[in-house]
Amino acid sequence: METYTLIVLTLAATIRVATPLLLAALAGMFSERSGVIDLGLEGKMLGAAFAAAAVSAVTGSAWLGLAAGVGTALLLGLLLGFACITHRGNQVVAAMAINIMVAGLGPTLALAWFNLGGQTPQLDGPGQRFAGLVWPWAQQAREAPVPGLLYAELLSGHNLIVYVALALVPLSAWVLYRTRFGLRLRAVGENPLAVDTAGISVNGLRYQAVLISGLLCGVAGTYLSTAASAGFVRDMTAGKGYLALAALIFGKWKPWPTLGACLLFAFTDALATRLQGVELPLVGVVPVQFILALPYALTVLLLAGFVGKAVAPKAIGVPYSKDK
Amino acid sequence: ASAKDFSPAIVYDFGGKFDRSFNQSASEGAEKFKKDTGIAFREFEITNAAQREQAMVQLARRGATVIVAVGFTQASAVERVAKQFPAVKFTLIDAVVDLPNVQSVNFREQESSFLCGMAAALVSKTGKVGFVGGMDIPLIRKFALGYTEGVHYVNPQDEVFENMTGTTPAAWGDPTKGAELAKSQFGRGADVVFHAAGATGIGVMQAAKDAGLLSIGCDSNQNYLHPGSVLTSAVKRVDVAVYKAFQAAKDGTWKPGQLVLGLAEEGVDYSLDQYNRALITPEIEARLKQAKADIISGKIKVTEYKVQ
Amino acid sequence: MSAPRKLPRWAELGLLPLVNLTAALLLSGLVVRLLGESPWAALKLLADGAFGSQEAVGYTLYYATSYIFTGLAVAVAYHAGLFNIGAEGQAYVGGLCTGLVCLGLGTWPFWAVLPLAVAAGAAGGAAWAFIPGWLQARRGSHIVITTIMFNFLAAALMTYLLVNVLIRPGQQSPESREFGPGGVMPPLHELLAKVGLTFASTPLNLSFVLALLAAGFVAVFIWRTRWGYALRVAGENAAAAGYAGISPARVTIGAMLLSGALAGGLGLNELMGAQHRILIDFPGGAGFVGIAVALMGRNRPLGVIGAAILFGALAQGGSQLSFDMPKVNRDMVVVIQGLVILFCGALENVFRGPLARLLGQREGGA
Amino acid sequence: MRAVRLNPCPSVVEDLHSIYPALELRGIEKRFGAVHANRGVSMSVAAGSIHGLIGENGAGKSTLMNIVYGFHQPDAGEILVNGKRVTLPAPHAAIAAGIGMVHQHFMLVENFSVLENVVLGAEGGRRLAGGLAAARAALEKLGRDYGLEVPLDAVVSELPVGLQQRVEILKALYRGAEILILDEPTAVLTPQETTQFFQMLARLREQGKAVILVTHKLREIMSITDRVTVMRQGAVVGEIATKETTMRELAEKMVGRAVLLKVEKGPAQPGEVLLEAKNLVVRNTNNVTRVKDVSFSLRAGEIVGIAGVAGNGQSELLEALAGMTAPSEGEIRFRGRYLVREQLDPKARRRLGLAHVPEDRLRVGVVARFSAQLNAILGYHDRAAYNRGPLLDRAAIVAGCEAKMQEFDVRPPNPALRLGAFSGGNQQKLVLAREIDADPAVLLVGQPTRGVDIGAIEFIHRRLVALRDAGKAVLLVSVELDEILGLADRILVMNGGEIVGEVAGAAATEEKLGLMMAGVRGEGSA
Ligand SMILES: Nc1ncnc2c1ncn2[C@@H]1O[C@H](COP(=O)(O)OP(=O)(O)OP(=O)(O)O)[C@@H](O)[C@H]1O
Ligand SMILES: Nc1ncnc2c1ncn2[C@@H]1O[C@H](COP(=O)(O)OP(=O)(O)OP(=O)(O)O)[C@@H](O)[C@H]1O
Ligand SMILES: [Mg+2]
Ligand SMILES: [Mg+2]
Repeated sequence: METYTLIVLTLAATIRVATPLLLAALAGMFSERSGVIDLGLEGKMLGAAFAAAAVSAVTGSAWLGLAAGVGTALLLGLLLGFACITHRGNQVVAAMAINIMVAGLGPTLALAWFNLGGQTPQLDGPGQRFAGLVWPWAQQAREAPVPGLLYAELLSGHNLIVYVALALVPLSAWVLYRTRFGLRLRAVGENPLAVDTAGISVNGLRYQAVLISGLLCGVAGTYLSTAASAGFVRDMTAGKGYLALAALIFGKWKPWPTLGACLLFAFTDALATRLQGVELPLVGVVPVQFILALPYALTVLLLAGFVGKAVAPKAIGVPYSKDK
Repeated sequence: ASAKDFSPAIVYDFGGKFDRSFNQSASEGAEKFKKDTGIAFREFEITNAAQREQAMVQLARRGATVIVAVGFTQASAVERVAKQFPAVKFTLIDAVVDLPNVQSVNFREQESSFLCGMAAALVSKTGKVGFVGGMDIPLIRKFALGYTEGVHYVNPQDEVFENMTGTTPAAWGDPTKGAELAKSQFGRGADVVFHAAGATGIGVMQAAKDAGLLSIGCDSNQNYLHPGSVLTSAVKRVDVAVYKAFQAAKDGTWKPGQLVLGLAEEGVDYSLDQYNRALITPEIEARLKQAKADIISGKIKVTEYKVQ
Repeated sequence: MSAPRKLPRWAELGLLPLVNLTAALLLSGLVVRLLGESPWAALKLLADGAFGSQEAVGYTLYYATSYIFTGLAVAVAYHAGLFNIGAEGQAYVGGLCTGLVCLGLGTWPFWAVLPLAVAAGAAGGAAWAFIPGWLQARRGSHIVITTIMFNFLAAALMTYLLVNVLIRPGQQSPESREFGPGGVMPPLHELLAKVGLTFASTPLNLSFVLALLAAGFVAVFIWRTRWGYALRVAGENAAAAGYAGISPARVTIGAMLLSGALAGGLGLNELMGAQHRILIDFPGGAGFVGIAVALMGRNRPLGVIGAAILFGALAQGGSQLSFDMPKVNRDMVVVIQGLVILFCGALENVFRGPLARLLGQREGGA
Repeated sequence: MRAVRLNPCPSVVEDLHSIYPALELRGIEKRFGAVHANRGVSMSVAAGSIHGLIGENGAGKSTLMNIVYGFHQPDAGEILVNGKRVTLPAPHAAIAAGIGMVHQHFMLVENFSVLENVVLGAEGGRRLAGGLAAARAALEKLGRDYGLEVPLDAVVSELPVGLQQRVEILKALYRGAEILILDEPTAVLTPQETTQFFQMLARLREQGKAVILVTHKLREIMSITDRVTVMRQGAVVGEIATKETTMRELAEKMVGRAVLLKVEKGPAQPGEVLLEAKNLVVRNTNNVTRVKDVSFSLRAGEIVGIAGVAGNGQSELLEALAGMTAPSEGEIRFRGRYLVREQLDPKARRRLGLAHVPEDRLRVGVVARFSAQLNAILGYHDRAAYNRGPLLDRAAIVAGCEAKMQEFDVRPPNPALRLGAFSGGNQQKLVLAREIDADPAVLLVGQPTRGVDIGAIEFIHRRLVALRDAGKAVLLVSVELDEILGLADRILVMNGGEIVGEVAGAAATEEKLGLMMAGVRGEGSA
């Protein structure tokens, strides 16, 4: 029973931790499928996290915060597009520049506006955050532990963005494989010349892609500052953007496998949390640093063991021009 | 020295002066000094290791009379610069440098942690409490050890869950991870969680609030963050240390050597104010008061974590 | 939109970067203005802080030294078609090895320690890069993921070692004890003093010269040797490499070894040169800055040196700026750095067209 | 959304024919930096006709066609479609104007299915399902009407090039092209496929479409086109009705001198066996057997041709011999060395004297972004001649490249120029120069004259014969029967991965080979 509860709670934690990774990874998927490397996930998320928390703090509405977060990430996406698509700048440099700029800009603005040392006020008021949605009879369901706990903890109780993120997986798959836009998107990341000669604007498609990426990063950042925690803190993305990128590659740029990769990362993370300080059979208590390294080591092992080659969209990272 | 050529300065560590933690506490002490005396001070926030020494040299060159260096990572820089500028007074917080112009101020964090551990054990209904640290380094182990001893002093059977956040500097600024760590401890039955994790702790405290459980703040008095949910805070009066260093330097009473501030010296304490008044019942308060007196008198010995 | 226009060489290498830098500084000035400070004063502080005195130059070049090592590391991998995000971790482990040599042999004469320390740093960095390289070559594991993971693994390893093994007993800070005199890289001002020149005391040390030598080595290796040729062929066109009898797998592993070895040089500057002990998180993000440095420097050694000096100047000038202009705090400095990277590295083509037109007119058309 | 025009109203089309040409170009100018690729080009193509466009490598044909397709912008000049001036800022404008183009290098998304490639850009709605279904029906009809059947659900990268080209044509027709540009379409086709292809072109002509055929093959020009435009160095040097000219005249116009259309060579004097393959079996990455139990030998002083329809294992055989892929069974012996057992890589084989000109030069034989001089040492980069101690000898490399360019007439003769900026034929010449110049004992060569102009073909053929006469051996893989018949002293025919027969060069005829290529076993087969 004890173990069962622990498993359910670990799985619930997995879903929560996976949410921002998943949103960012799907964001990256759209961008990279169009041929634009998205190392800027981190910066876009961070910018959105700041904007969402700031606006929510001022207006008292998490929804306005979401709008601000998404708007900010879209603007950053546009900037990336302007640099890399219109002016064919180096995608990696542009993304790094944005990451660095946002890392400084967030705390600067926060300091100027709130004078709380680069943080936003805590979001405590009603409606300032995305709270958990408790499904009908979730409380009562706990009484029947086996299916009930599963229902109450794993299915119910997450905030809206978590459900949205999960729903985005089938939606992304549908868009990618069943729509005109998806077809063109997949094509432009493989062979932009083919797309160009088919009479479609390569740049137009890539802009749409980086904007979608901005949109999703905006939601991811909003989740961090107004759902998972309650306010903006300097560098609060803490490398999640890079981890999302890894999940995306791990998932071979496909929606469902990417979900799998995010869940795997999140699960090992949740598991590692529970293994800290626990006496393990044979090895005893493992130093905490090695437990903390477990998710990363596991990823490498999986990658080496069974995942096999990840083939990137062929045209990725190459600014489009008509010359060979 | 006349007030005119008295020039105090302060160098913060990585966290920066707004870390809602000990750098901020230091900054508050300096600001209070400025307010009280009208004497301005210079300050500098570090962004990389090499800047520590550079900043101190510059401050010394520009005529700083006393320089407060906040944080244990500054020790080696203080050591070098103090040798270079024997006329400048250095006050180093959280570490020891043995030089004629260096004053080393250390705190017995274990003592306040002990009291917080007691408080946690006294309010816990489940007999399980948590600790979330930023990184597994000696200072954090010091907090953890004192806390655990405090818990067990009240109830030796109580369980303490201990989690560290990470191994990179991001570990000090990841509230989402902090929240997850706290939630995992709640999932295992903890109902009070103590953090020593900088900005990560903000997430820890938020998670406690969201779950309707209790948290314990760290370094500065964080009770106000979530009234009714923050049980107490293990405060470390870096502000007092900074204020006193400035004041003493100004008065000419500044002395080199080691200062160790514990409960007795009011360098550390647990906090009690209008925000947590309702949580600390008179019985609990009495137990804490007694323990505090016993620690001061030496009746209770709190182990200090030491690198062997 | 036609192909980026060609500029004359002098404009490409001199004028265009200057125009870009100016644009970045103008925008930064605007931000400074918004903060209520004078942009001109800020600019002057920034420039003075970076180049205005011997001390400023010393610090700028000291930072640049680190960035040259990591920038070269990223550049070499890039030529082999590999994106090495792991310079940070490789530098960390390389530095550990350098540090261990210095701790162990600190009593030896410096000139005897130096080659061992260099070799150890290179070997440590190379070893940490070897595994991702090998996994990419033999198992197809994507090098971007594995190098990111190896950064975390290096951090975990180093924290463990510093907290549990290497820490100097009785102290708080996760640092080793100080190196003996043989493990200390002579600072440049001491070296100059030996030949009768005086220079301000700064952390700038002999590693700067080693970094320049490394850049020279990379230049020769990549562009002047058959191995470099093979490396570039494999990076550009794997099919052609196979056709020419160049094994892409061997190139991948070889390039990662070299890349990691270069990143491993960071310890020479940071540990032997500046800190004289092993301490936690000493790379401090230099591995990531190396990515921007390499790409901004067009993955050319001279470009890397130039970009590294620019980044060093921003780090040093920026710290002076925040020192003297408290309103422009360290976060603002980060914003300015971001703007400079954006304009000089990513928006470089924005001004190329207009500039080409301008120059074209003056020189009477193509 | 652009309409998909499958059945334009015939009567209107007729009317327009009578008054205006379908396509007219006036004074088209185009420069790439210093290269003047098109100089005042004017040309006119009538509806219901097939118009040939010929010229040497680098004459500017592709550039001109890319301008018509809106892919490049002209510096000056105008384009008229059905008598109306049009501006074509991008391909979609050209598509809307009824222009379709099949590029010299295919523009296909390799990991897409045929169907997806065809509908890309003409999906007919936001959702794919409907568009795909409609396209499937339309494509099946087009396939029947024009003999352009393709497996619609196959992934393009797994199709032989001949079928890939059909996909390109289908793409254009599906978009309702009235003016169809084909840039060297037959370079990748077998004789049978070419015949079929021409039947299809004839049908297009009957339907009133205007077809522009860019090619180097004068026989094709003579057999199918109505008029022909000849370009030299960016300018038009003549436009003639095909009936009124001859191959020789066209060749001379094109090259500016007399050319030999047939190789002259004496009888072969075969010597010792240099290369011997025994029971070779080659499987591809999907573990499909591509070469089945192939054995043959190659002697000094002879040219052995391998004939066969593309995709019958010739490419894989060549790669295995060159050391790019390891055969799963069998042995290759070269001058007493056992290449498979010793696991010698291509570089080592080159050092022993086994050189290789790959079939797909842009993808395999060169690095497009490197300069010509660096491409001229690919595979030979560790030779003593190009190295001084640990360093590459730059002067020697440049000098070597200059010599090769001079000898093989590579234009422009600029070793520092990026290889991608050379025209297709000139790239090919440089690869040949590199491999022949190394003076190998055995030269493996795949499709040596694919995409090469007639003057260069003559030159390359002469070089191959000279190599043979100097006592070397040449293994020639080509889908051009003319080439095989003209050059080979012995001919092996491959079908389905096997050698189905061997014919002496003198005794071979097109019919005989054609039968064997279709799988009918011939003399000398096992
Ligand atoms: N230090 C290095 N860094 C990067 N790549 C390297 C390094 N050393 C060797 N390589 C690559 O490994 C490959 C070595 O194989 P290769 O066969 O080309 O060289 P080699 O062994 O010197 O030649 P040979 O087989 O003729 O003796 C080369 O392709 C080269 O690019
Ligand atoms: N993008 C480009 N940049 C620079 N030069 C180019 C470019 N494209 C073509 N050229 C040059 O323009 C000239 C004409 O090239 P084009 O491709 O039109 O020749 P072509 O007649 O199609 O030759 P081929 O028969 O070899 O395909 C050549 O000299 C070529 O090198
Ligand atoms: Mg052409
Ligand atoms: Mg070899």
